[in-house]
Amino acid sequence: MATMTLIEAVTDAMRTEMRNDDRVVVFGEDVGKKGGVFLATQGLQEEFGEQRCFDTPLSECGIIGTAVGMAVYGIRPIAEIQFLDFIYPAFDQIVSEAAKMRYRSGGEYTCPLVIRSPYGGGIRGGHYHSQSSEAYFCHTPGLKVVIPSTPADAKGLLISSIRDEDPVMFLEPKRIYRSVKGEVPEGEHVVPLGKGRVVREGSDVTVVAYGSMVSICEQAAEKAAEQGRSVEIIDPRSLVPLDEDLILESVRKTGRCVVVFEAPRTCSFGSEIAAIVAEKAIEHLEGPVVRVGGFDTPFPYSLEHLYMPDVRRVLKGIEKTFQW
Amino acid sequence: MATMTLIEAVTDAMRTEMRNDDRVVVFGEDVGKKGGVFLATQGLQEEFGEQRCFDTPLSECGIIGTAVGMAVYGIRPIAEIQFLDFIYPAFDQIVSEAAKMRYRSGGEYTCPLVIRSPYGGGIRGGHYHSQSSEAYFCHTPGLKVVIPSTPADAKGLLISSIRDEDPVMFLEPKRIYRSVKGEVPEGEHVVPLGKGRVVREGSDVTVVAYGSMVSICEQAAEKAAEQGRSVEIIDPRSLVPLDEDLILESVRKTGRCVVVFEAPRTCSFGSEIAAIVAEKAIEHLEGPVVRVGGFDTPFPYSLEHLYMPDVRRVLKGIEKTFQW
Amino acid sequence: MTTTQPPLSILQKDGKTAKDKDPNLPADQLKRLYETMVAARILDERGLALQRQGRIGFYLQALGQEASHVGSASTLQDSDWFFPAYRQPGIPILRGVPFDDIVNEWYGNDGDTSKGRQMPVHYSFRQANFVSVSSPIGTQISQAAGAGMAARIRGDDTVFMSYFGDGGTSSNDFHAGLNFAAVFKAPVVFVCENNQWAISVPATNQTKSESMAIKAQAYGMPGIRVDGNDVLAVHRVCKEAVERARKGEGPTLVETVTYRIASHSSSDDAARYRDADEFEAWKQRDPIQRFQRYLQRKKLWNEAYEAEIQERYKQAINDAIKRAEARPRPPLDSLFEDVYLNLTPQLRAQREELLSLEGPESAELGEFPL
Amino acid sequence: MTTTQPPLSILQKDGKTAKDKDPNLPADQLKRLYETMVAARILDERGLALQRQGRIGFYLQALGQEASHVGSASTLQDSDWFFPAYRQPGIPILRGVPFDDIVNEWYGNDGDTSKGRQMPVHYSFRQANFVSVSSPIGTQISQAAGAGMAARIRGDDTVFMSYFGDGGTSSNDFHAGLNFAAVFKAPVVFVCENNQWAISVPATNQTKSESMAIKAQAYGMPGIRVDGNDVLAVHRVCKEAVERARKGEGPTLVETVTYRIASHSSSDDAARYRDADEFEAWKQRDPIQRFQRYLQRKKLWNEAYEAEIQERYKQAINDAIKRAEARPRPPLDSLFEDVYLNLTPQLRAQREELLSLEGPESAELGEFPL
Ligand SMILES: Cc1ncc(C[n+]2csc(CCOP(=O)(O)OP(=O)(O)O)c2C)c(N)n1
Ligand SMILES: Cc1ncc(C[n+]2csc(CCOP(=O)(O)OP(=O)(O)O)c2C)c(N)n1
Ligand SMILES: [Mg+2]
Ligand SMILES: [Mg+2]
Repeated sequence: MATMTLIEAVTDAMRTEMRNDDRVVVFGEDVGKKGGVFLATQGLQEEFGEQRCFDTPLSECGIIGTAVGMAVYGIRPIAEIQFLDFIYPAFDQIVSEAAKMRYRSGGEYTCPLVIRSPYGGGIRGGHYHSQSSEAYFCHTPGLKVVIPSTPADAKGLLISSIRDEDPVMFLEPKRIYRSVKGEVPEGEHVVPLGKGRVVREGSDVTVVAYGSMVSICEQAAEKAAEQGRSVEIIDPRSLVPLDEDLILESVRKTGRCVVVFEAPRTCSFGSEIAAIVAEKAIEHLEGPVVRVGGFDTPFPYSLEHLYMPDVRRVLKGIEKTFQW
Repeated sequence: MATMTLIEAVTDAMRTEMRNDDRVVVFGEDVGKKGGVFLATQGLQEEFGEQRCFDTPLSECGIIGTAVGMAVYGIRPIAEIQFLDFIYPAFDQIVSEAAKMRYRSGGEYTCPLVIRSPYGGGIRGGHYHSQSSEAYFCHTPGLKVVIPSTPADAKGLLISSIRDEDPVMFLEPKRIYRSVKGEVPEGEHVVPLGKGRVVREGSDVTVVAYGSMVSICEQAAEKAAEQGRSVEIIDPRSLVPLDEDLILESVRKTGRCVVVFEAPRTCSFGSEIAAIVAEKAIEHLEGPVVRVGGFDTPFPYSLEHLYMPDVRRVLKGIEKTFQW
Repeated sequence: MTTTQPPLSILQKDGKTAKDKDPNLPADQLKRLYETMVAARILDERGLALQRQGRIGFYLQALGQEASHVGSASTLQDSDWFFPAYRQPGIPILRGVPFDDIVNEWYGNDGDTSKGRQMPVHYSFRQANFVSVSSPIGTQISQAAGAGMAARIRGDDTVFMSYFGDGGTSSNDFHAGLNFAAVFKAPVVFVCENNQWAISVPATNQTKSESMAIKAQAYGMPGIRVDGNDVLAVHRVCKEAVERARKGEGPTLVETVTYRIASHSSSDDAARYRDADEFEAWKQRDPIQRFQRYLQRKKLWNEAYEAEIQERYKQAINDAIKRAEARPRPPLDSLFEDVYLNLTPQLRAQREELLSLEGPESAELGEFPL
Repeated sequence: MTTTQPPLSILQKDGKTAKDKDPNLPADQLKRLYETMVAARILDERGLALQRQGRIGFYLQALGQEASHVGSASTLQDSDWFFPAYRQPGIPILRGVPFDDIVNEWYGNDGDTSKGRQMPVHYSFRQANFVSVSSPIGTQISQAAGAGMAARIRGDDTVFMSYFGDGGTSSNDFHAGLNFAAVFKAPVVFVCENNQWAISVPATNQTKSESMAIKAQAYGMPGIRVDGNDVLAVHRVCKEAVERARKGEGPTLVETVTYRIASHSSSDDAARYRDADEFEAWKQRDPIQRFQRYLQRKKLWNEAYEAEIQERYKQAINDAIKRAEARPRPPLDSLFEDVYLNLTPQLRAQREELLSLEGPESAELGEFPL
């Protein structure tokens, strides 16, 4: 096993699958010679040539529209969207086409593609380089939505996403692209979609978190432990399909639930977790289900550090579940 | 007062405000001579001329992009999107531009516009003429989201939306465009955004519903009454800003909550209501919070009547809240 | 490039051909073109009639545009692909799709290849390489570009044909699709069927460009205008474009200048917004009649032949309708299939929820207004 | 229309003008153009330096493109509006926006007109009719069209100028914006600053069209190519376009052919993907030097003058920087302002939640990589 950063694991996954399956192609803005603005595709054009790793014109609509056509025809596109904030020109192709191709054609045509995009705050990117819009995609039947929080998961989940027969939104927490390092198995390494991970076991309260929020919650859990609170952390890893059972089991055990995420609160994935718990585990609850998220404002620049959930806010959220 | 259908009330609101304020203009695909595919803009071009009510090329991106420019410059655009299902080519202009203009410019530039669009199922429109995507907009800070369920509300809320200083998504439940009739005040009639309506008082369970689901819930409430269940129905009318207090008060009183909506379930507005209740009224709950919504599938054609919540499903949802 | 010149014509009104322009196609090919156009028109007549009788929910005709799509589609090989819009009923007929498959889609019954998921005329015919039609205007354009890119990457010599209307040229995907196709030399023929109207908006208010074909210059590809009511002219222009594509010389934009004789759809009434004179003038240029006169001169058409094919197609379509009406809706649990390859736990639970309901299903719902 | 011909030039390398082409602008106007270009360059140098020193988070230069935006912008009246991109620092200077306002935006401090909401160089200057810059490429294009439509509806004679790059021509909004502007005869000048690169993608891979200007034909509007490093040529072409717009004759697409001398931004290193020869060749065509030689011939420039303006702007900018650095961040509760005109109950509650937190704020966060 090699020690890698999260972004290196992303590159490794693409390289592995491109070697494995010559139907796999990678494209997007600046992914070729430059290797992507975050360098996630570095080395791929060199190894696989301009036919399999190439730059596109500046059109997300074109990137995803052509990716859908490729997938329908039978190759396996991995489309990079430079920042998730810039995906909206392609929104129609994603929600009206990729997500619905299998359903609307009665299964005659399918759309196995991966849309990779860095998302989230914490890099001083301000308004338009920081957003977390996973909820839009979770609300769209036909899409799978995957978010890794460790290098090993990044590789294993991305490989599963590339092999999946349906369109996958693979969202990469850019804040921890390089700050998180870990052991990553070489070559073939698969983490199935739809299986969550218990990040830390605990008995008093369940914290559900994903992406860059996982390590924040781990820090908070350490602090909470000092105060005598035993925190269980669950990283769902794929938001759709969701490992509901893992979450519900944990909440039934702890009786308390906090969800931590970066996005605005209203109709967020945090709301979804709260709704699931309120519908299916309410009789086990010993306190309110608390959402610790971004605020219902656009993403700021100067006050980013206040916008994003931090240890302080996670701890406060945890405390709230003890005050009935 | 005149008796009107919901769509007549929509027309009446636009006519009233166009007479009131010559900055108000209406445009979109086929809204001019044809008067809109649902005839919501019928008569407006005749009365106000081609400068103030006009057809556009077939580009939602252009419709909303130009509407944003108009609003920034200082007139009051009402943009019609023919079906909400076709709004996605304009999604970038809505979520990245209209919603964020005030915030990102520190209040220097604002974007007071109304996007009107028929939404929802029940007209045998199938896959692409039936969707309810209010959650995407509710999840986008900077937008207001308004959905009427009666002709009087349609008029009063639309007038408020036109006068609002911020962008408003005004979503019209097309299924009840003509099936719901009611008294509508002539001329000036304002229903404020952010104030819900108690549709029916009751003591055992709170049902939150909006748009075409309100009358379904009223029918269900009648049936439930026969079984001895007293149902309170609340129509929030504006989803953002939300009259949380009205809902929470009701739930605190009844101890039970069902949300009824047409959209897919995951990350829906139904999830949001459930999350609010689970966070703020959990100590009053005597049963699970139940979502009765569409399914997490694309919208079907032949099986539409099964996809959409009906009286049967609302009743079953109500029953669930009594089974702890 | 003949982008702004008058569109290329071959067939004259009287059935003669412009000097030296007769392509002299083989007789069986000419008859195949003719019969397909006739069949498409009969299909359209029956479709609208069924809608008017309340037997299907919606219909949308290609009346007057038969030459445009049959002429172009007939230049492809069976292994080539279509990314169609909703106004090319002749293509499945040309490709031999059984009328049962077509009609079952109108009814959204359990024989529908797309399992009752979409409104009438939103076909999907995998066997015919006829990709699932979607309602959002233009989305198929960039998809065709992508499929073309994929074929190039794989080294296949497949050619792709994508259809859209004058209104479709305003879409995001027109811009992105043509640009990507040109940049990546995708083997695609983009057929813009300019029928002068996008519902109630005339093409002259859709764009101020001199033609639709001239828009090709924005992407550095050839753009060609052709008389869309002239099946031989359409065939010739598209044949050349297909050859170019197959040789690796990249995409072409073809504008077929035609007219939407029908209202936009069964929900529309064009008389509300359209000039009767314009309409009457175009009716004189009927593509089937024009081609018929040509065939008659060639001794390939007579009244007996006409009666025979009319009868043959009417019978076949009516039989298909009869069978379609007898079929039930798709089964209830098909609602949850094909969202993904496999049911997720959530969908499985939702299916159980639906299956466990008791009491009568709600009655049929409303009417489609567009 | 000079869409594919070589771009119009006036200034020669030696400062002479092509025969009969000297517009003979008044001396004060020439000096204003020159000083604005010089000031823009100094501003850019300081901006990048501050970023390199870690004093601001990000910067993005217009190096080499000063003639393009200053030449064009100077043809507008004060009442006219800009829908800018992020590479036109000369425009606020031309419009007299105080350097404090500009520099405060870099720092996102409590003096920032946009309240620290956006990254550096995403300005909003209401007083200058300089509409808030956003990051998503191209969105300002259709907005400018809409503002133009609004002005026409109101009967105002405002003209609008919208800026975007070669990459921006691929955006959805380019297509929609130019089409709407042409259909509704909006008084807009669309300035495509073709600096040959969109980050690492060369314009030759952005589109296969013969030029950017030729894309105007897709919308039926004039498209003009001009030497973007020639302030007099840009000025002349845009002046004509502005006049046309003001007379109600509709929009124009102007392509200024120029070069991005700098890397894309402070996060980019162009040496990774760009040919040194090309870069060196373009450096020789520096727009400020070319214009300087012209002024020198006209006796409007000498070294003392240069020293004076250099000193003047450096001083002014440095003073502004000093003041900006002394200012605090915007207040904490500004986070919740300007989402809507008024706080919603939800936002009020969220503000309380934030204000009630105890303990230290989290430390500064990461670095911006692009
Ligand atoms: C994105 C989108 N916007 C609006 C519509 C509604 N609509 C359906 S057909 C149509 C007109 C299409 O005109 P055109 O492209 O010329 O094709 P034609 O119907 O003439 O064949 C419109 C506006 C749609 N289907 N998709
Ligand atoms: C919609 C969108 N996609 C991607 C980006 C990332 N991005 C920022 S600038 C840029 C290149 C822009 O090139 P061009 O339009 O030529 O302008 P230039 O930077 O050369 O002035 C890209 C891809 C973005 N800001 N917006
Ligand atoms: Mg048309
Ligand atoms: Mg550029």
